[in-house]
Amino acid sequence: MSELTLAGALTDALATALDKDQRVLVIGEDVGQTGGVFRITDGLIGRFGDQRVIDTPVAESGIVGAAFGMAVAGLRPVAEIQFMGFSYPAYDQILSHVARIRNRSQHRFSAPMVIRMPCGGGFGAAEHHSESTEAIYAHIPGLKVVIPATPYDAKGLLLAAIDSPDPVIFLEPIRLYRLVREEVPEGYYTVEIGKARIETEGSDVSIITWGAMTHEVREAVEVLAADGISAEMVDLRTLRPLDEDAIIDSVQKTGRAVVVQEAPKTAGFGAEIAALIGERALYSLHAPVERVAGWDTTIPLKKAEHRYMPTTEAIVAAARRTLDA
Amino acid sequence: MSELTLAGALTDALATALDKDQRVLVIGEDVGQTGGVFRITDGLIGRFGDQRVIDTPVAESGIVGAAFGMAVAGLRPVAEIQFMGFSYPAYDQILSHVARIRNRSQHRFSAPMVIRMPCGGGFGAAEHHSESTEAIYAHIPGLKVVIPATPYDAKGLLLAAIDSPDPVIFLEPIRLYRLVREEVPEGYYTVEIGKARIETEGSDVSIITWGAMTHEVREAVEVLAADGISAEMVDLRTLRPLDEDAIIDSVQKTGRAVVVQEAPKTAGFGAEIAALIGERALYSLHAPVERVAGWDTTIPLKKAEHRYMPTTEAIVAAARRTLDA
Amino acid sequence: MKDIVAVWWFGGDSRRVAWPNMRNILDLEGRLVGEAPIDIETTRRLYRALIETRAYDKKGTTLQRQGRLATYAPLLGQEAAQVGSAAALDPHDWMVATYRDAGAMWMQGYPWEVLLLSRSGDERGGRPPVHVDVLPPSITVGAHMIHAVGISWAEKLQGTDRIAITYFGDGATSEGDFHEAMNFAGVFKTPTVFLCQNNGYAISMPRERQTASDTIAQKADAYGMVGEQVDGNDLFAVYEATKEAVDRARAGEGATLIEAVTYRVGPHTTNDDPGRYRDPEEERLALDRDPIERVRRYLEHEGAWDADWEEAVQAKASTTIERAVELAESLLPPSPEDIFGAVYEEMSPDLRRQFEQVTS
Amino acid sequence: MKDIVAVWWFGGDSRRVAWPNMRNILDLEGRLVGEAPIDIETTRRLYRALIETRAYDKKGTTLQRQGRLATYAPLLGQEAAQVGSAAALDPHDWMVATYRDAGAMWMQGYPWEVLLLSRSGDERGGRPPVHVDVLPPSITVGAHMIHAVGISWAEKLQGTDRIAITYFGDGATSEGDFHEAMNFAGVFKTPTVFLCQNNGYAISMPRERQTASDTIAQKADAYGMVGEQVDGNDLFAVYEATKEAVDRARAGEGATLIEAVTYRVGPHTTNDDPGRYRDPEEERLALDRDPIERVRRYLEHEGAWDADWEEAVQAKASTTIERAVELAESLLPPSPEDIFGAVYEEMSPDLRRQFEQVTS
Ligand SMILES: Cc1ncc(C[n+]2csc(CCOP(=O)(O)OP(=O)(O)O)c2C)c(N)n1
Ligand SMILES: Cc1ncc(C[n+]2csc(CCOP(=O)(O)OP(=O)(O)O)c2C)c(N)n1
Ligand SMILES: [Mg+2]
Ligand SMILES: [Mg+2]
Repeated sequence: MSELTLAGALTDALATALDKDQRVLVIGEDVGQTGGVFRITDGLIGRFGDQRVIDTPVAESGIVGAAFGMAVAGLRPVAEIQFMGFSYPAYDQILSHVARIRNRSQHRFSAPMVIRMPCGGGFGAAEHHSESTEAIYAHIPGLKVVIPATPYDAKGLLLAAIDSPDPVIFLEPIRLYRLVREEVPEGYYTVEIGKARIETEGSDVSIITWGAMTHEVREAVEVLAADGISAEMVDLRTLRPLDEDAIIDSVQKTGRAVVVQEAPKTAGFGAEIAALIGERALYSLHAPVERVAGWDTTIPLKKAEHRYMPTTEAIVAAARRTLDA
Repeated sequence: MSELTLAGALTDALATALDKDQRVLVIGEDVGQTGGVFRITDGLIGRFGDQRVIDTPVAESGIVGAAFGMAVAGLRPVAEIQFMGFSYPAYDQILSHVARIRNRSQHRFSAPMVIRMPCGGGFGAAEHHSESTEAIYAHIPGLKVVIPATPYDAKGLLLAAIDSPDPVIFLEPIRLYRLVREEVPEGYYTVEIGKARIETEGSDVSIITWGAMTHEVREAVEVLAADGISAEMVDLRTLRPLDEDAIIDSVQKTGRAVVVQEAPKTAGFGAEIAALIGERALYSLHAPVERVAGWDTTIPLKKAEHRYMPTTEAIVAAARRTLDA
Repeated sequence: MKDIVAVWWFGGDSRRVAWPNMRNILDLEGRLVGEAPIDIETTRRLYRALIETRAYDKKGTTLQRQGRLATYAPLLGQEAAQVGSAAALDPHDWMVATYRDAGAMWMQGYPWEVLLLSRSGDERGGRPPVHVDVLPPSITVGAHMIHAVGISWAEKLQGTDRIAITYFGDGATSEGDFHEAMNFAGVFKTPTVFLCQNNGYAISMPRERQTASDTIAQKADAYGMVGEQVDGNDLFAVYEATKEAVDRARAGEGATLIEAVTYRVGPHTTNDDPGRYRDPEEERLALDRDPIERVRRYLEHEGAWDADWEEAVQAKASTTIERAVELAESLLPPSPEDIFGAVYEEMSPDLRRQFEQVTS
Repeated sequence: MKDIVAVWWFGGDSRRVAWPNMRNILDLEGRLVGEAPIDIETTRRLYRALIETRAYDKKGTTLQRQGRLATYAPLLGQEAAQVGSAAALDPHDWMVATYRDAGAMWMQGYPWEVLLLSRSGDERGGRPPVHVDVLPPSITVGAHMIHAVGISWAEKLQGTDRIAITYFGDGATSEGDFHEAMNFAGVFKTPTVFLCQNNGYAISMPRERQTASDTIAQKADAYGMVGEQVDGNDLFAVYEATKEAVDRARAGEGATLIEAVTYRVGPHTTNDDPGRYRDPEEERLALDRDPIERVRRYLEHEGAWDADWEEAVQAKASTTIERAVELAESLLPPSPEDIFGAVYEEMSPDLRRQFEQVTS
């Protein structure tokens, strides 16, 4: 056991995978000597060499496309896209090829690969560096979409993603990279993809979220608790395949739901959760499902970013509305 | 007035716009001499010349990026992407630049342009030729997303899109291109972007859809009517900005809703509609909102495609479920 | 002699193009202007392959016209470019090609019946037999070349001697992904062969509207890569250039771009009408350059061809293709299992729920 | 002489690179090895611009360290490449540049204070004054070059004589969008100038790992375009090459690719630590090539420089920049109106509902 940040847990996961499985390799911009802009690959090139930790030209479509080819040929590439906002040039490769080769070839070929990308805002970054477009990946059959919120999950989910026979979009909430430290087991372990985590059990209202927003939701749960309101916090961890049962069980128990996402509201992944609850748990609902989300604007730059980010207060208020309804 | 197909109405709209406004131009692969793979630009190069109807190399990102530059410099380009499945290489240009320049420059620059793309399946096309990924565009602030379902709307909406001061993703349901003819006024007229159309008024259940699925919904409405069930058919016409009030008004009246989309179900645009109804009309609902959608698979090729496409029967069954609930 | 061979009628206005550095071995009359890179027996074997490829192609067009295929993209006129290049591969080499490359894919072991399935709208058309490492034909233009780079790179990293060849058209060179694939191959010296069939058109767009560079071959220079233009209707030139590229790749000397100049004699697909954008005169002139006739004449000059043999070859080809059609058409359509079962290795719970709805 | 000038210490292992065809006019000691393309008065004006650009750049780094800017990407060492090239433009020409091109953007009318705003995390940093047709600095690498192509193409179609210049780095040439932009410019002969500042690095990646081609300039050949390599630390060479390219573009002769070889003396951004990936010796050697010192010496040789004037120039530069900082920092933060009001020309009803929630 060692106390690791989420970032540290990811580095540990990569080192563990590289060590365990000769087929694993890391590929991306600046992942070598510098260890990536967030230092997630720090030290790996020294330990595993430049044939397994590969610095590439600045070309995201190329990175994903080459990693795809490697996966088809039997390797287990872990591609890093420097920021989620730079994954869009690779969107065609991801949607048309990575996600589809198993179907296109009826299992003859497959693409067991991981595409890691730091995501989310809240740290005053430059344009395009604070994206939360998980919905555009979660919509695509053939992909798995994973987003850890704790150091323990980060390592276990990344190891599970690398082991997955199918491609995984692995989203890393930048704001959580170094927010807390947690005991993380040494060596190999996995956290199952497709299973949500109930962080706090509660009986009055379910608050469903993923990624960096777990931070605000956790705070909101505390504020509500102080007020005698028992909120259940559900951290989805995997957006695709979705742990529908965990969501429905929770809402059937509490009868109220708040869905919290950082992405702009319209057609975000929270819509799927709200729709699902309406479909499978309507008769349990005592109040409309509340969506707390970013506004339908581009996430503002540093000076106005705070106006955009869903706040603890907004989550608390939404939870209260479900109770007052 | 002349009787036109939806395809013919689009050609008419383009000719009308090219004629009316010198700033308008058409750009894309094979849009010139061949008139595009669906002949939507047929005859335009002859009439307006190759400086206003521009054949490009095979490069979707380039087409959108160049059209973006043209729009910034004061022209009104209408870019054609040959099939929606080939728009993904341009996704970065669309999301990061086309959608954002107004915000990035605080109105100093803007991109009044239209990106047309044929969409949807049901005609046994080759791989990547039958996509319904409207959700990945409808999620993006700064874009408008329009999808006509009738010849009249097609012309009026395309002319409105070309006139829009902001970029419009203009989706053209291939299956409707030549399905019916309808009286379409000659000359210039517009259909307002952002307004849904109630095709059939009804009192028992609202069936909300867009694009090619209007065809099956229309049939379903008739089947239901024959059975004494009065369904209201809402054709959204614009997905972004969404005509929320039209949806809510309808559902408040009927108390039941079925949302029909061709796209795979999970995180499709139908989720947004269902979530919205749950948010704003929960207390009017007598039954869960039903989503009739494609399966969460890649749309199959010709031989198995029929298994994928939402059918009239499935819509009728869903409507009945809302009444039996 | 050389000069005449290098002149092509090309482009929307039937422009005359002369490319002086184009590799050429067999002239239009089937006479050697260089040294034959393969012996007579091999040439006869490849001649049979050319004939069989053409038989498949003609059948493809017919079947589509009869509504028995969903779409078909004829390769008529490009047989030598495909057969000649694929002949230079080892059986275990990888291939990543397109909708128009049935000849090359078949040469590398992709059965005719599976190719037919892929064109008939059946997912199983993307599944070649085990040990045939040929990817399903790429429909997206441009995206697949980097796959060949990644595949061959993986082989290099794993220390095997397998290389990858990728086929694409003149139009595909305009896509950004072409550039990224070429650049990666250059930087990482991957054992990749880029085989561009410059067939004069991308749907309706003539080659000279696709790029302002004189040749496609010269684009290699931008990536520190060897590039060469060959007469794509000359079986020997294509074979020889590809063989050299394959050998270089296998020897660890990196990638090569080959521009095989050929001509799309037919329409883009069976839905396309070339009359809208090119002078039929061009198609007539292309007949003079027929890649198969040239080999036939060569064999004849060498005393290795006669009418009886020709008949036997033709008959065999047509039986083989008929048999493939029967096989492809005897299959039941894909089941829901085929569709739901191949999204992931295992169906996820939500997908299984949907699957059960369909099958119940 | 020529030879020494052409030698660069470059790349992760401080490799020696000699590019014999690189255009060069002023040598390291500020002596002419060719003909000066501008007169002394203009040179003095540009010298002031170089000094002001460097003053801005130093301030940028300082402000970021003090937490007064969100991010900062130093241009130290690239002043001549930016000032020299922008000096060749007409005031009404378009410019599409990147996060590192403050010097070029300012030359074309983008005020220092607006540039500072853009780096301080304020959307209004993307709004230059009316009549300054310089797009907001591009953060996505590669995507913006095609915008310059589209813009200049529109000008050509409208029959104006306005051209567009686009700035980008060596790293950006690896993106597919570079290829598509160059290819469109070649095919449509758009009046575009592609100005690549090859500063040796893309974050940590040395130039020779970015592409296997010897030069970036030679990539022009793949697009039927003129390409040229110039000493990017030589104000005169950069000016002259750009001027020729601009003149060609304006005359309807199409686009040009200029590779200005320079060196990123500072870190990639203020968050980056070059010590992790390059030998500090390299940075020391780069000092010998300082682009400003060279011009200073030239002016001195010409009797057009003295210490008093230098002091005045420095003082003026520092006052100007201080004033810009004050202006930028005096602004109130963007209002909700700025954020919600610039998604569309008019707020859509749903957006207005959200806006009212924020402001109520
Ligand atoms: C990304 C993408 N864009 C557009 C298309 C439509 N399309 C199919 S084939 C083709 C032309 C390709 O030309 P070329 O590369 O020369 O190959 P050829 O068809 O001549 O063999 C186009 C534009 C596509 N399939 N994929
Ligand atoms: C599409 C995209 N990918 C990655 C990045 C991250 N990134 C920012 S600058 C940079 C390096 C660019 O190098 P170069 O083009 O040489 O310009 P320089 O920074 O040296 O001026 C990278 C990879 C980005 N901004 N955009
Ligand atoms: Mg072609
Ligand atoms: Mg650089």
